[in-house]
Amino acid sequence: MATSAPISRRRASADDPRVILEEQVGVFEPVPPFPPRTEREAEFYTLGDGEMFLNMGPQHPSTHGVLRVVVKINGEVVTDLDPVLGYLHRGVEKLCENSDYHQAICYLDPLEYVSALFCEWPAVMAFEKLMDVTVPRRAEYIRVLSGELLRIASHALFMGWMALDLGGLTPILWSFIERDEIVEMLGALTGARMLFNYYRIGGVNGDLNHEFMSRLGDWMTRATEQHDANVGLLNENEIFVRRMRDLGRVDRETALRMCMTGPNLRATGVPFDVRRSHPYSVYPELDFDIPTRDEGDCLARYLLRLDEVKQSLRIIDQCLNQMPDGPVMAKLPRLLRPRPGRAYAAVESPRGQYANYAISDGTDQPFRLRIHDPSFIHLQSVGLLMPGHLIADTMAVMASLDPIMGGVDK
Amino acid sequence: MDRALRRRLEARFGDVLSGPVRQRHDETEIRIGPADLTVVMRALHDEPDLRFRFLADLAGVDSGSAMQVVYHLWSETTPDWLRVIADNLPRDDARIPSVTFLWKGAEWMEREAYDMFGITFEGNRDLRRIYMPPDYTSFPLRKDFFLADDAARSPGAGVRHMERTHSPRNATPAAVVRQAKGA
Amino acid sequence: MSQLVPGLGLARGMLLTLRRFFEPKATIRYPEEPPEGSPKFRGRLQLLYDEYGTLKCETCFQCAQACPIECIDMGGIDTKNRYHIHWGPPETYGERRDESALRRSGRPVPDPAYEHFGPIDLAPVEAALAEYDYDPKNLLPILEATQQAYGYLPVAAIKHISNMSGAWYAMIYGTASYYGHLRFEKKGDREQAAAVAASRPPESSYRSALQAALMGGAPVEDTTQPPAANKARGSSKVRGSSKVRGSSKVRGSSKVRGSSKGRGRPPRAN
Amino acid sequence: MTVVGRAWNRLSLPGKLFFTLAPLLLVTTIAVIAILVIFGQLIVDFLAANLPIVRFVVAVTAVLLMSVPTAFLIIYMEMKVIALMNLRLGPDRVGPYGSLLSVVHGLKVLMKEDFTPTGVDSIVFTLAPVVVYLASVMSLLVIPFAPGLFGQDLNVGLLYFFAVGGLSVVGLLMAGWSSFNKYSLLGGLRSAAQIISYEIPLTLSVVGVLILAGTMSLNQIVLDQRGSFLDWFAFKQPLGLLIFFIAATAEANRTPFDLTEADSEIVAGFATEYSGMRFGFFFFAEYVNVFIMSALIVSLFFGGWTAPFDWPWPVHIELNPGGLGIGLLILLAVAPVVGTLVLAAPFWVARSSMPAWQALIIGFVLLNLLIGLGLFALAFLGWEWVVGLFWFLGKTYGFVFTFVWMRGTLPRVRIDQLMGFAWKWLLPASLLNLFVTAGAVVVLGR
Repeated sequence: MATSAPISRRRASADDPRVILEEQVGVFEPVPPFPPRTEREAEFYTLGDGEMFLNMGPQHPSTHGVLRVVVKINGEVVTDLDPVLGYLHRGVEKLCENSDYHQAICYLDPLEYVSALFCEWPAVMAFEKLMDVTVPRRAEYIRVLSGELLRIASHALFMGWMALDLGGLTPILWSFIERDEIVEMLGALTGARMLFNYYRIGGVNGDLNHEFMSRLGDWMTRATEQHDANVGLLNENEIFVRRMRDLGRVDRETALRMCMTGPNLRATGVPFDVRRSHPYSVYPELDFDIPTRDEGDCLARYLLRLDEVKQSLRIIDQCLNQMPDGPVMAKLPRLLRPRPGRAYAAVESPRGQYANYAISDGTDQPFRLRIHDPSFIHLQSVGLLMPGHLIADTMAVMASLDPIMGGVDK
Repeated sequence: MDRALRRRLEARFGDVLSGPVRQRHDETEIRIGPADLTVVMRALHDEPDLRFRFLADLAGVDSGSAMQVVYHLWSETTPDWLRVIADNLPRDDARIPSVTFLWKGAEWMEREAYDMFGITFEGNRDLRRIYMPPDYTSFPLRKDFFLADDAARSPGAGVRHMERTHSPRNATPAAVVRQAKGA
Repeated sequence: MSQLVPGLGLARGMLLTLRRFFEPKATIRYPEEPPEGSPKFRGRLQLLYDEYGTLKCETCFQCAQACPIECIDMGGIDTKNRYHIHWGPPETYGERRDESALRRSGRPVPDPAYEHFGPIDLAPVEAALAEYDYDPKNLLPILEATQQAYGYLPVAAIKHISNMSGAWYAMIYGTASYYGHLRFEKKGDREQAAAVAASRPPESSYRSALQAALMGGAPVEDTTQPPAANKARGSSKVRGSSKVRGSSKVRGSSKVRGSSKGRGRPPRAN
Repeated sequence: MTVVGRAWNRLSLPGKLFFTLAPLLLVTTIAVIAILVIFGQLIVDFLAANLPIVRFVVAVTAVLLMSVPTAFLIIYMEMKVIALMNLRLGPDRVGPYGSLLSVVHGLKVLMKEDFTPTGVDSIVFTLAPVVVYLASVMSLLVIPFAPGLFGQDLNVGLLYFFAVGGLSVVGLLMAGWSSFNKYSLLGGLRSAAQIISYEIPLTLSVVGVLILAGTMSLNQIVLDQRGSFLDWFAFKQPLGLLIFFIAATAEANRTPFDLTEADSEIVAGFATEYSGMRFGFFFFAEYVNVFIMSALIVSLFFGGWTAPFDWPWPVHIELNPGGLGIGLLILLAVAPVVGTLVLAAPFWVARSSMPAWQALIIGFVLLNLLIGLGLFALAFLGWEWVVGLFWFLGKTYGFVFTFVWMRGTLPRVRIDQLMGFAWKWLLPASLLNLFVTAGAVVVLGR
C-alpha cells in the first residue's frame, strides 16, 4: 500500500546485538530497486493515474508452480502485466552438457512434470538422429501409446486446474482420479508414476507387460463415458461458459507472431500439429483428426482439449490393434559417442511443439542441448491477452494457456 | 531431405550464404553472417515460395570459438525443418539484430539467449535477464563459465557444495584454479 | 439446450455432484493400506541378502553406472574377498563433472587420483593410453600394459584410465576383476584381505544355515562360535526367504514381505 | 506450625486439593444460603421487576453459546459433504467419522499465534473480527427456533435482522482497509460492493412476505404459516423465494458469490493478514451466517418450526408415576434386566460363534436406544417445542446442505457479472414481485 512515510522497525543487529538497526519492514513494492534496464521495463514500472501494482506470486495459491506476476491494475481492471521467471531455474541445459547421453534424458524428465514422457521424446529422437539409429517399430508404437495416454492424463489435469482457478473445488479431484488411473498403469509399464525415465536411445526401457495391458484394457472400456461424465459438470455450466467466452481472445495472425503452438494455436483455427505437419514416429500410419476451433478464446482452448482427448483415445485404440511384434531396443554400444553433428527433433506435447536441438562434438556428452518448451512461449503471450480484463481473469487466462512452470524455468 | 528446397535456397541466398547448404535426415541447414540476418529472415518469412511463417526455435550456441544463434523454421512448402545458423559472432561482444519484428514470440527466447550467452539482440525492446537474478554477472551456458569462479563472485561465496565437501582436496576446482595460476 | 433454458446446466451439475455424493470413494487410507507397488516399481533401492545371510551384492557397480543421476554411493568387498573398492558421488563428480566442465572451459584437468590410495606416477598409464589412443575398446591391452608397468593395477591408475578414456570406472573394474591374471594388489600384500576376512562370518555358520535350510533339522552348533550378529541375521533371513517366494517379491523390505497383510490382498479396484 | 507443615507435606496431591477446596466450598455454601435467606425476596422482586432485561441477557448468553457448536457442525458438514462429492473420504481420523475435526480446528485456531503484521492499523485490525462475529451472532436473537423458544420477539424483527446483518460489511471493510495489504483491500472493497448491492434485492424480496403476513415480527410470520405446508409463503412467493435465496447466498459470501475471499484470485481477501483466533472469528462468522440465512429462509418461506402437516393422531399424555406405587420400583428394577435379556437372546441364538457377554452388550445398547427413542417419541408427542425444534432444525440444515452442495459444485462468478446480475436482474425482479403481490392483496384481499 502506497504509504508516504516508510514503515520502519528498530531491531538488534544479528551480528552485534548492541547495534540497533532502523530497518524498513512490512512494505513490498514490486518495483525493482535499480533503474529500469530496458525500454519495456521503464514503460511498465511507471504508474499511470489511479493505477497500482499487485504482486501475484511466487507464493500465490493459484500460479501453477512458482511464478511471479507483477500486475498493474486500475481498480479491478488489469492494464498491464509482467511475468517474472527464474524461481525454479535449475540449469537443466548445463547439466545435460555435463552428463552423458543416457543421463541427459533423465535430467529432461522433470521439466514438464505432468507429461514427462514428452520431454524425453524429442531428446531421444534428436540423439537417435545424431547417431543414425533406427528404432524398432514396436518401440515406436509403444512410445506413441504411452505418449497419448499421458496426453489424456495431462489434459484431464488441465481441466481440473481450469475449474480450480475459477473457484470450482470438485473437478480437480475428479480429474486427479482420472489421471491417477493412467499414471498407475504407466507406473506398471515404466516403473515410475511421475518421472518415468522410459524412452531410451534406440527404443524404450522394457516391453509391454501384463499388468499394464490389463489395467489399460480395464480403463479403455470406461474411459469415454467417465471422461464425459467428468466434463459434464463444467461444459454446460452457465457461470463457467459465461466467464470463459470472449476471454483472452487471440486471432491467428497474432498467435503465429507469438510463436504459439499446440491447442492454443489450434484454438485460433490454425491446424498446426507436429504429428501431422511434420510427422514423426509412426503417426503417419495412424488415423486421427486435428480438431480446430475458430474463436481463439479460453472456452475454445478448453473445448479443444476435450476434443483432443477423444482423438487420443482413437490413437490408443489403433496402437493396440496394430502393435507389431519384435524387439523394443536397437542394438547400441554402452558408451555412446556420436559423430560430431547437429540434430533437431520436435514432438507434439499436450502443450504444443516440444523441441530439442542437440549438438554433438564427438565426446560421450552432448556439446549443447537446447530445450524448447511450449509453456515458455505461451506464458509470454499472457501479457498480450490480459490487458482489459479483470484480476479474476488473470489466473483463468493463465490456466487456459496451461503453462507448466517446471518447463518454463528449465 | 528436400532437394528442391536446397536448390531454392541456393538460388535465392547464394551470395549471402557463408557455407554450403547442408542436409541431413529431415533438416536443411544454411549459415549466414549476422549482418544478413534481417534480410534473410524477412525473405524466408514473406516470399511466396518459402513462406516460413512459423519460428520453431531460437537457440544460442557457444561453439567454443565463436557465438552462434540458431533459428529453426517451419513451412508448409517443405517437409524439412529449416535451420538458419547466424555464425561467427565475436565471443567478447556478440551482437545480432533481433527477429521480434517478425515473431514477437521470439522476445523471450532472445532474452533467454542473452541471459545464458550474453548475446545482445539489437531491436529487442525487453532484453533483460530472464532466469538469473538481475545482479548476476556471468553467462552460465558459455563454455568458459566455471561454477567456482562464479560462486566466488556470487553472494553465496564461501558455501561449499556437497561434491566439493566429499571430493579429495586437490580435486576441488578452487585448488585447480590455484594450480593453473601458479603454473 | 442449456443455452435455451437458463440454469439447466447448473441444475445438471448439481445433480451430477449429488450422484457422486453416493458413489464409492477413491481414497486410499494410506497408513492402513499401503499402495500397490507394481512389480516393475523402480522407486526403492535396497540391498538383498541371500538365504545364508550374505549380501547378494557383488559390488559389480552395474547399478552405480546405470544410475543416471549418479546418486548411488557404494563401497565394499568384492566376492573374491580381495579389495576395498568405492564408487559414488565424490568420484563420479570429481571425475566426470569437474573433468568435463574443465575440459570445456579449456582449463587444466585435475588428476582425480585418490589420496587415500596414495598418488602414483601416472606416466606409464599415460603412455599406455596414448599407445592405444584412449580407446575404451582396447581396455584389456591398456590394463595389461599398466600391470606390466606397476606389477599390479593401482586404483589411481584405473581411475586415470577411466578419466582419460571416458569409460566408466565400474566397467574397467569389472573387466579387470574378470581376468585372473590382472592383480589389484602387490604380490604378497594380504593384510587388507586378512582384515576383511576377519570381519566376515565364518564358514561354519554357513554350513549350519545350509543344513537348517536343507534338512530342516536344528543347526549344528559349530566349535568356533560365530559372531552373534551374523548368526541372528542369517537365521532371520532363512525365515524371510520363505516369504520371498510369495507374490509380492519385489515390493517392499522384508518387513512388508513378512506381514500376512502384504501378500493376500486383492488388487485395488480402480 | 511444623506439625501442620509436616502433615501437609505428607499429603498427596488430591489430598492437598481436598483440604484446600473443602473449606472454601463450605464457606461459600454457607454464604450463599445466608444471602438467599436474607435478600432472597429482594432478588426475586428485582428480577421480576425487569424481566425483559433478564430474558435478554439470558438469550444473548444462550445465543453466544450455541453459535460456536453450530459453526463446528456446519464446518464439519462442509468438509465431509464436499469431500464425498469429490469422491474423497474427507475427515475420518478425529472422532467417529472425523466428526471432531472441526473442534480440533477450533482448538488449533485458539492456540496459534495471534499475529499482527507491521504497518497495520492495529486498533481497527483488532476490532474488525469482533464486529463481524457480533453482527452475525446478534442476528440469531430474533430467530424463532420453536414456539416460545426465541431470544426476543421484536415487532420489527426483520428490520432488526437486516440492520444488524448489514453491520458485517463494516467489519469486513475495516479488516480489508486496516490490514495493510492490497489483497485485503481488494477483498474489503469487493465485499462492500457486493453485500451492499445485494442488500436491496434481499430486502425487497421479503416485502411481499411482509405484505402477506402483515407483520414484521418473525414469530408472527411463522405463526401465520402454521397449518399444512400449503400455507407456506414459498408457494405464495416463489419468485420472492428465488430472489431471496440468491441474495442470501451473496450475503453470506458463499459460492458462487464468494468473491470476498476468492482464494484463486485475491489470496484470502480481507482475511489474508489474519491468523489465530481473529481469523477464527471470521471463519466462525461465515458459517454462523450460513446457518442464519438458512434459518431465515425457513422462517420466512417454509413455515419455520411449523410441521408440514398436522400430526394426525393428537395424543394427550399425563404421566403420574406415583400412581404405580411400589410397581414403579419393581418396574425400574426388573425392566432393564428383562429387556436386556430379551434383546440379547436372538443374537446369542443366531450366531453360535458369539460369546454371551457380547450378546448382552448388544442387548443393553439396543435397550437404551429403544428407551431413548421412546422418550423422544413421548416428548415429540407431548411437548410442542420439541416438535418445533425438530422441524426447524431439519429444514434449516436442509438449506445448509444446499449451500454446501452449491459450494461443492459451482465455480465462482466474476465481479462485473455479479454486480450486473444484482442490478439488472434481481432488482427489477424483486420490484415486479412486490407490485404483483401488492396488487393481488389489493384485489383479492389477504
